[in-house]
Amino acid sequence: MDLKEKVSILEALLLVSTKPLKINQVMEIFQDGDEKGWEEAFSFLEKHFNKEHNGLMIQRVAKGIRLTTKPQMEEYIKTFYQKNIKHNFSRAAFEVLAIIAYNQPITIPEINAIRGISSGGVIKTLLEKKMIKITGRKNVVGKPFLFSTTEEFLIRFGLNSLKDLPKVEEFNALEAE
Amino acid sequence: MDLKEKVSILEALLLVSTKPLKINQVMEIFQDGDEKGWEEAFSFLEKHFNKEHNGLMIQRVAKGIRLTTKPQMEEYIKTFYQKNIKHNFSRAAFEVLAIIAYNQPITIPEINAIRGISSGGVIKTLLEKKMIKITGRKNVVGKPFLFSTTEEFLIRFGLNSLKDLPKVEEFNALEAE
Amino acid sequence: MASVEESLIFSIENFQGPLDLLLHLIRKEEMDIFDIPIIKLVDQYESYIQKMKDLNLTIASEYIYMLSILLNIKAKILIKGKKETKEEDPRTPLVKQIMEYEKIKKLADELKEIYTIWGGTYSREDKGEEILFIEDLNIYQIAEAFNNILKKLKLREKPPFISVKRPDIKEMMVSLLNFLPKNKKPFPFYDYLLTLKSSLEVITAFLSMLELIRLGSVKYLIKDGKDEIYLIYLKELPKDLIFEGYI
Repeated sequence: MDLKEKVSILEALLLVSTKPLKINQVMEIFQDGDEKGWEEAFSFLEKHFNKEHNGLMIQRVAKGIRLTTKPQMEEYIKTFYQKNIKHNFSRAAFEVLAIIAYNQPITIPEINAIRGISSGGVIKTLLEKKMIKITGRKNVVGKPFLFSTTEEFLIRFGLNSLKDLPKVEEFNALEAE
Repeated sequence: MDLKEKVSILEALLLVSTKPLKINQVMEIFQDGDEKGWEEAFSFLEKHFNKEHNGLMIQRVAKGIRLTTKPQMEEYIKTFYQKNIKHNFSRAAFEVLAIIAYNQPITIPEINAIRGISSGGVIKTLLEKKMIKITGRKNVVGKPFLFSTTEEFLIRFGLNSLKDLPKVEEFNALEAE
Repeated sequence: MASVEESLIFSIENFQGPLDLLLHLIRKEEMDIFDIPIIKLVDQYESYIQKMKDLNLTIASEYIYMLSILLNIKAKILIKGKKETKEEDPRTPLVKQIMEYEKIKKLADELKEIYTIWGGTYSREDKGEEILFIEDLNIYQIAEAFNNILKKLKLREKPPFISVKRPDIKEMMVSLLNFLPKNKKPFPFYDYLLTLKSSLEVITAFLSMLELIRLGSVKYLIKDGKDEIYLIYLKELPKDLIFEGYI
């Protein structure tokens, strides 16, 4: 395995792995005992990346290296995430929306019981997106709020009424067809 | 913002983004209306990566761009993670996927008719692997679900759009008889 | 002999249905697809089905159905004889179907090849929360998401034609209380939910829990940051229990 090949392997592993890559880790996997060669590839890659790229960099950390974005890029990345979340759904938000759609009106403790984890933050997002609304309080301890889907939810998902929601049984039936 | 700066931002976003990056997404963040400039930066980055790196590449998939490892790196990545991270689809799964890809949207009874055998189990796997999704119902008796391929399908198969699917050989001989 | 049988089982199990088997026979015997010797094809198909029966293999109903179609075509051909008619060749619909299937088979092979190359390219692994793009979402994904949650809970909705009795809160309270360890160790409420069969039952269980808390029969605690609910058994239900405000 020559230097060029070692460099290629390292950059591929650096891309997929979020944890720092260590020389002894790489050596153990490829079993070629060529510590000097790998060290050379590490250095080459470090220089090459830092010379050829302005948005990315190779960083030496705790006896390993990792591929990361340059600090100056932080702000752009933050904006990118915020925009993405604002216009789209996180998986958690989508799950909660599904639970509310099929079990409305429903309280947050009940949603939490079904999901097995807390859903408070997600509820806030869904309220902001106007996909759900508060429709009352449940007559139990603590009088928790009841949530239902909105008119906008129906419009966004092309339904005339909640009766048009696909039946859950139809999904189980798919396996039998 | 000059080309160099645009390129830097793009490569940083490419590293952190889990889905293909689209020009309109980037344009929305920077609001500079410079579509031509961003397209130029996309192309520059594509050439640059493919020239300067042997383990990494820029792919144009699902109408966006994605920073990935090269196909030749698969073996090394597998060795590194010491397990197969790629999903193995069965022959039946590829058949059903081909039928859906070339005839979408299509119902299960129609798929079964082409294959001459039921495909329910395979459909379930393809849904779970997010290769296909339900996109509506057909207006016939029983209102069966219509299935189409997903963006995830395009990404996993390295296709920019459905137009890039291998061309269908036409069998006109029968009609000519 | 065993090895011949084994290889036969292997090849039969590899067929993706009757069309695949027919295609295999046509290609193996180098038959002309535009002028299939139907009698020979039917004989060969039948002998395959017979072998499957001899080996006690489960034969999918589709194979038997195809056999009836083949026998039907064979009968029509025999009646018609060699005389020229203007009627459609009885083989044509089947031939079209086989050719359509062959086309799909080729495309499936091509897709597999593409996947072999591109399915093995990776970008940085997903570390944050997955974002679903709104353009990709429709009402069926909502239904699917809810179905997956139910499946995760190992819940199965009863078929709609069986009338489902609304779960009774009082019964559920007794059952939940019996489920809790009497040694006052915190018990995850979620584990109790896993024993239930429908979302209606889950919701009833939740109400039962609240009622048990109100009556002082159980105490709840939520572990730091985890938001999982744990229940602790305190005492049996009062005998003169009166329910209010439910259902």
